[in-house]
Amino acid sequence: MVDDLQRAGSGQLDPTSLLPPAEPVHLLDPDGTLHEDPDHPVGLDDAALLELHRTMIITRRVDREAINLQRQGQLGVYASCLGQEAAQVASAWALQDEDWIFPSYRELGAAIVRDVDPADLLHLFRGTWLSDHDPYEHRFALLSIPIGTQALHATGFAMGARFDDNPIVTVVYFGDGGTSEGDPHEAMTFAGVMRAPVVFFVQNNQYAISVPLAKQTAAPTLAHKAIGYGLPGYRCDGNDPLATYAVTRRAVERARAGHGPALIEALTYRMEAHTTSDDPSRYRSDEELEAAALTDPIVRLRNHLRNRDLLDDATERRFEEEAAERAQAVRDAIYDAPHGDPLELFDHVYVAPRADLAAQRDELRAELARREDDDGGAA
Amino acid sequence: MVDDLQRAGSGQLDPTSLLPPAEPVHLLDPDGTLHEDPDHPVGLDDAALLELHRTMIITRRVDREAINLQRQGQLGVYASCLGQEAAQVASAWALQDEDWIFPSYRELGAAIVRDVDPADLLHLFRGTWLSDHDPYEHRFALLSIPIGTQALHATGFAMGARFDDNPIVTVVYFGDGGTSEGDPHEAMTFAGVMRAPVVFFVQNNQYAISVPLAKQTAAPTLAHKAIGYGLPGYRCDGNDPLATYAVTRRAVERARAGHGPALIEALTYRMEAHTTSDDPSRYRSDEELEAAALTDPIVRLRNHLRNRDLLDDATERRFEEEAAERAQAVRDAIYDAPHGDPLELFDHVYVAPRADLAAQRDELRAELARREDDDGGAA
Amino acid sequence: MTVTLAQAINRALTDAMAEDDRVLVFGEDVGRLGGVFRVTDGLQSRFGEQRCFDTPLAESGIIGTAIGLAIYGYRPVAEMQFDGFTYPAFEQLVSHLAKLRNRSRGTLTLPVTVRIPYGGGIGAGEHHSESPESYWVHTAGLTVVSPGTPDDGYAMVREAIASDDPVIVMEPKRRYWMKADIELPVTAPPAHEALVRREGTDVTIVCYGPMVRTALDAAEAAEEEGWSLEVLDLRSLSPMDTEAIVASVQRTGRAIVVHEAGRSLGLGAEVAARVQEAAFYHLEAPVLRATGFDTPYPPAKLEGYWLPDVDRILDLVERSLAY
Amino acid sequence: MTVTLAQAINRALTDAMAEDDRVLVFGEDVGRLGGVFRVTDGLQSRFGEQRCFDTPLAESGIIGTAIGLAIYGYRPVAEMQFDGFTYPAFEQLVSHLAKLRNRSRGTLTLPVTVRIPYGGGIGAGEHHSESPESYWVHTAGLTVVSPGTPDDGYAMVREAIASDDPVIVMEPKRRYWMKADIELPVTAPPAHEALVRREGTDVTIVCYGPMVRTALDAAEAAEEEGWSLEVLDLRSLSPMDTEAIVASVQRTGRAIVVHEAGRSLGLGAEVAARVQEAAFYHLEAPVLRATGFDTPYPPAKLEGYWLPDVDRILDLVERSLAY
Ligand SMILES: Cc1ncc(C[n+]2csc(CCOP(=O)(O)OP(=O)(O)O)c2C)c(N)n1
Ligand SMILES: Cc1ncc(C[n+]2csc(CCOP(=O)(O)OP(=O)(O)O)c2C)c(N)n1
Ligand SMILES: [Mg+2]
Ligand SMILES: [Mg+2]
Repeated sequence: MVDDLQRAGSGQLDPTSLLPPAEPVHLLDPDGTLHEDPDHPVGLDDAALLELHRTMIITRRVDREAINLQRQGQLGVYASCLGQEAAQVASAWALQDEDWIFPSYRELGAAIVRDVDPADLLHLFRGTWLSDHDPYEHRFALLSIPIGTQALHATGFAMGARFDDNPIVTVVYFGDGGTSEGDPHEAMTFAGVMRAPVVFFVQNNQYAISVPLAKQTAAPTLAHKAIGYGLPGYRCDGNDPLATYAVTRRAVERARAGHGPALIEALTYRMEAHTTSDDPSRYRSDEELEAAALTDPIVRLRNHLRNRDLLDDATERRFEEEAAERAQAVRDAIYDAPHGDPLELFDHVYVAPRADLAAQRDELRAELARREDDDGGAA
Repeated sequence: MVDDLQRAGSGQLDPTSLLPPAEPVHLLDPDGTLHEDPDHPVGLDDAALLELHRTMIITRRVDREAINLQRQGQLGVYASCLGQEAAQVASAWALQDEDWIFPSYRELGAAIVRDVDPADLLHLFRGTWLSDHDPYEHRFALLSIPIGTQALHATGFAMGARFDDNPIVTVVYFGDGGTSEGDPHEAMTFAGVMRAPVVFFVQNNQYAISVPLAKQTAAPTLAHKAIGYGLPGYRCDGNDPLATYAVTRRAVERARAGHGPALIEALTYRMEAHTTSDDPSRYRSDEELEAAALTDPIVRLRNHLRNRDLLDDATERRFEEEAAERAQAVRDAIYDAPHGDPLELFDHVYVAPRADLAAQRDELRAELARREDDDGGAA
Repeated sequence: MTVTLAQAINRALTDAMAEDDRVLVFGEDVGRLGGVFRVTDGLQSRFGEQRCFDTPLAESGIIGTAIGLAIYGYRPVAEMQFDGFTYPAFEQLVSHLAKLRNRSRGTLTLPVTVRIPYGGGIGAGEHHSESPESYWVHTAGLTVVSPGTPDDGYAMVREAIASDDPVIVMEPKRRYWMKADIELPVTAPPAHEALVRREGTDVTIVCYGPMVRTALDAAEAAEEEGWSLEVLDLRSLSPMDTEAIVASVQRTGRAIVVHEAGRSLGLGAEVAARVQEAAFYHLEAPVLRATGFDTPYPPAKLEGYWLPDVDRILDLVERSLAY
Repeated sequence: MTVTLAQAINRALTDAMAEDDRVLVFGEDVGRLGGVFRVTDGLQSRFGEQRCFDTPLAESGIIGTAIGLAIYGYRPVAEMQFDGFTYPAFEQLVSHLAKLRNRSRGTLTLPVTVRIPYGGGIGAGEHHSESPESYWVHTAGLTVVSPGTPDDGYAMVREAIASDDPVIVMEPKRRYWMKADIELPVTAPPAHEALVRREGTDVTIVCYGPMVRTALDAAEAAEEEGWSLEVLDLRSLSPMDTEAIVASVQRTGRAIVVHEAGRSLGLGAEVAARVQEAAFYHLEAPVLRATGFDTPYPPAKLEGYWLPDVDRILDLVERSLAY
């Protein structure tokens, strides 16, 4: 099947094989019932399923902590991933360790899979510094604010891997709104032509801030965009961790095998406000929110694990405790974290030292000295 | 059928109806044999067919004149439409007079349909001025050099028409290369959502300067891009004037009827160099060119008219003579045309007068006066 | 009546839309949500979805369709959500919005208003705090204005919408909540006239947008030191009221330009170049610049060190007076 | 050996690719065709399609993938086909290429070279003759250089590719066919050092890129009038060698900046601002600017009136000396 999809772009096969199936891939019902699908084998053992659950629980807990921190004035703003834990955690889970992730600003779940310290990400939202983790250590690029722009970075990186015969894959996350920008379009164009091993993972959480999907595009589905670049378009229930995992794994391994890029649309829902600055009551109803809550990804996997007796009360408590500890660690790292050295603002702009910047740095140093004097004098 | 296509975007119908048919619409064989197709009625009477032929002949002759003028140093550069006469003339023919055309830089044929004086267009290539026709008089926007950017102007204009309940349609021309830029992507996104009456007409002439289609995109066809915006994607043999006319007419009338935008891919071939500055021998073979010549759009319609005894030698001679006269008129208007008043450079930048520009205008006026003095002194 | 800058602009949009149904307001989240700063609040419910609408998330698309709408005959008012998100629209702004009229030899008229909330001071960091005005001012064909007070917010937006030229309105977002006691509608001198906001005799402080308030505060503080600062609010950045600047500098003999944008080729460079040319013999000190640094916009917690403030201005006043 | 600027740059690319297989060259038509100016001629046939390749027609795509390739570990050399076609890539250039290193706190290094043929004088009109350097110079995080001679063409492109910072190389396309008698490879002082191309005592002419030749011609012509002009080639526009400019102005007491870009916030504004600040007491006349006008680039037949030339420079020399 992988080879079929590959050949479609070159006109050797019916191109409609690039279209998404009529229904998104869905394996796990809200009550936890699993529908196996031979085209989308999950292949996760029981221990892995528990790990997935654990990671989603941690994600949700840390996410809530971030919201709390913002409410307490510790963060300037925060973009929650509540409700999108499966879309993020299960997709990131489908990667090999050497594969790279290019996130937008909402991918706390993917970051936790990659062992990025959430506090390091939150420093951006606190305004301590613009980023604070090593992308190479975690194969997790910087959070990216300008919508869709990172799709090109992921594509270029994947081109590099291909040129270098390095069997790694990149996954780039962006939103339903992001599909309208020019950059993801150009990225998919380049990826298709260059057969770059990149997976475009669209979390369709139904909104771009206040703008619902119907005002974003008239496309039948976002996965229908893929064929326009010679990419297969996949769709999955993004609140179904197993479907998300299976579909992502398929796309990632296909890319790794040299069969080129793919686009995945994961259907999910943004349960929180766009960011802590947003007021969603202006544009969506309580009923809509309540309906969406019924599709909760964590409840779903929990039900499954419970049905299969893989999860007992003690384990669950352990997960919750661990999540609380992680949240506390984040809180400890963020709360009243002092700002950095303002002189560092001049340190990373260029590799090569520049006289003009050195002079401006001296100006600021002098200002700081004067401020200290003034404060000293006032005291 | 029109309504079917419209409903596809809203999920009421199988979205695959937005996909192009397996084969491009083709009605006229190179030997002039017509294959009628009930889905694509032509509906042009004999007089109209002759007019179409006449316009293509004029286009080709004026195009050649422009190349000659460039060779003689009268134009700085020129982008020929040789081989694309049917794609341009027959598509523009499908419009109502009030409809607007947004061209790229290669649409001499469409301009001639709109009675734009070719010399006015050539002033851009000569460098007399950046444009020299009234877009409102001809419903023909300015030639647009930055690739694909005009697609947004056509879309905005069409949105305006829709808001204003004005039953007009816009058609925007761009090339195969243009489909890679972000702007046409954003234009189709807006058009789909806003149901703007705009037809995106892609002349796939196989090359973007030296870059062949296969390096431009991995899409099965360019028309497969349409579904990603909820637009129907049509394809036609762009060297077949009747197929081009029928397909364009269908898309245009569908848009006029309120059923939204469409994308047309017209398959054609750029018989000349990209521009007179280009050297295509560096990237394509004589054999390829010879094969393409066999699909000549003018020969094709001529054969058809001859087969049907609609075209006799005398008429043909008359067309050729008229074309020669038109070419001569262009030559007369261009040859050694003096440059304009350099002070005019300051006249159209703003509507409101600006003191800073007036001062710079005075500087130039003074420079001109000094130059005259110097020349006078030297003489 | 107490009116904030955001309210004044909202009222300007409302009045313009009420008076002329060719005025359309659109952008990301400007409809139902009323814009992330609520500047377009109530417009959609009052004028309908066709007059005030949300666009897909694509800035080039917003400016490019605004151009098409203008060619059709509308008077579009496009919002860019933040300063740092204007860059994807750069091609449409710089190659088309700015130049189509000239390219058409005056046949095409583009009465487009582009509203850009800009500048820092709200604790928001990169992309949300930038001052890209130099890019527009260097671009022939654009008119660029920046209100520093609520009344100018009202008047300039009205003037921009009424103008047949494309106008970029740089709205100082940190001043959206700044209040004034005014009755709307207000009138004001045309934007291309700079205004002396406070008279003074020692040094001219040239400022605009968010820095008008800061400059006035500096003038206040300077009084304690015995320095008399004249505060000149440029209001329009392109065209720039060189005459007013020169007239003031001829009186004071000294000038300091204040802006948040980075120093190199920030507006201060142009002011300095013009002043030294037009008032060469009047200058008793070089024109100095109190600006952001030539580094990317800093993280929120450090913006206070980066942005020009009263202290930075007064340091330069002292330096200027020492010449 | 007689070498044109285009050939020198071609040789620089060849040598850099031969020395380091992480160097990749790509852009529109740079492969088979060898670029519309043939600057990349022969690279694809020598180094293969993976080292030198044509991209789809999308400038944001070119710069954005260059960034990704650089993060991976390559040293991309991206060509923008013409000055006026850099604008669709503005977001990637200004928000990412320029700032990712800073954003990453120094973790990400982006050794990307962006080559831009720029400027007028070749009879090509809008989009093909523009001088957008101010946009880059105002953008923190970019290094911007412009060679005015074939040897600098070679040396600066080598230096740009060797640099771990992103470097924009503004290539004066009207000088691509300018010849020099040199043996390649040549070495040259680092680009951030301005060079006195001709010594003089009366007025300093500050120039770069395409205007170096023009300034030298003006100096030649000035001799007949008895004026001695010093020609200072900036070479690097960001950083700018302020010290060298100031040192020269301290000798001559007068300066004129020459560039094709429009005057307002053209590089001349920054030069003037710095000179009047750093050499206030040495200036005997204001810094003057011989530049393009603040209008869109003119049609080809009128570019001769628009572009600064020897006459425009000499007029200003006269004005400067009259102070
Ligand atoms: C280029 C750009 N334009 C505008 C914005 C402002 N903005 C931030 S998030 C957002 C909506 C994004 O929606 P979507 O892509 O669906 O992602 P989501 O927030 O739902 O995860 C907008 C418009 C931005 N960050 N970048
Ligand atoms: C934004 C932009 N980038 C680059 C160019 C330079 N350029 C001019 S024509 C061309 C190729 C266009 O190919 P296509 O869209 O297929 O149209 P065609 O010339 O074949 O009609 C290129 C790259 C341009 N005009 N605009
Ligand atoms: Mg979303
Ligand atoms: Mg083409």
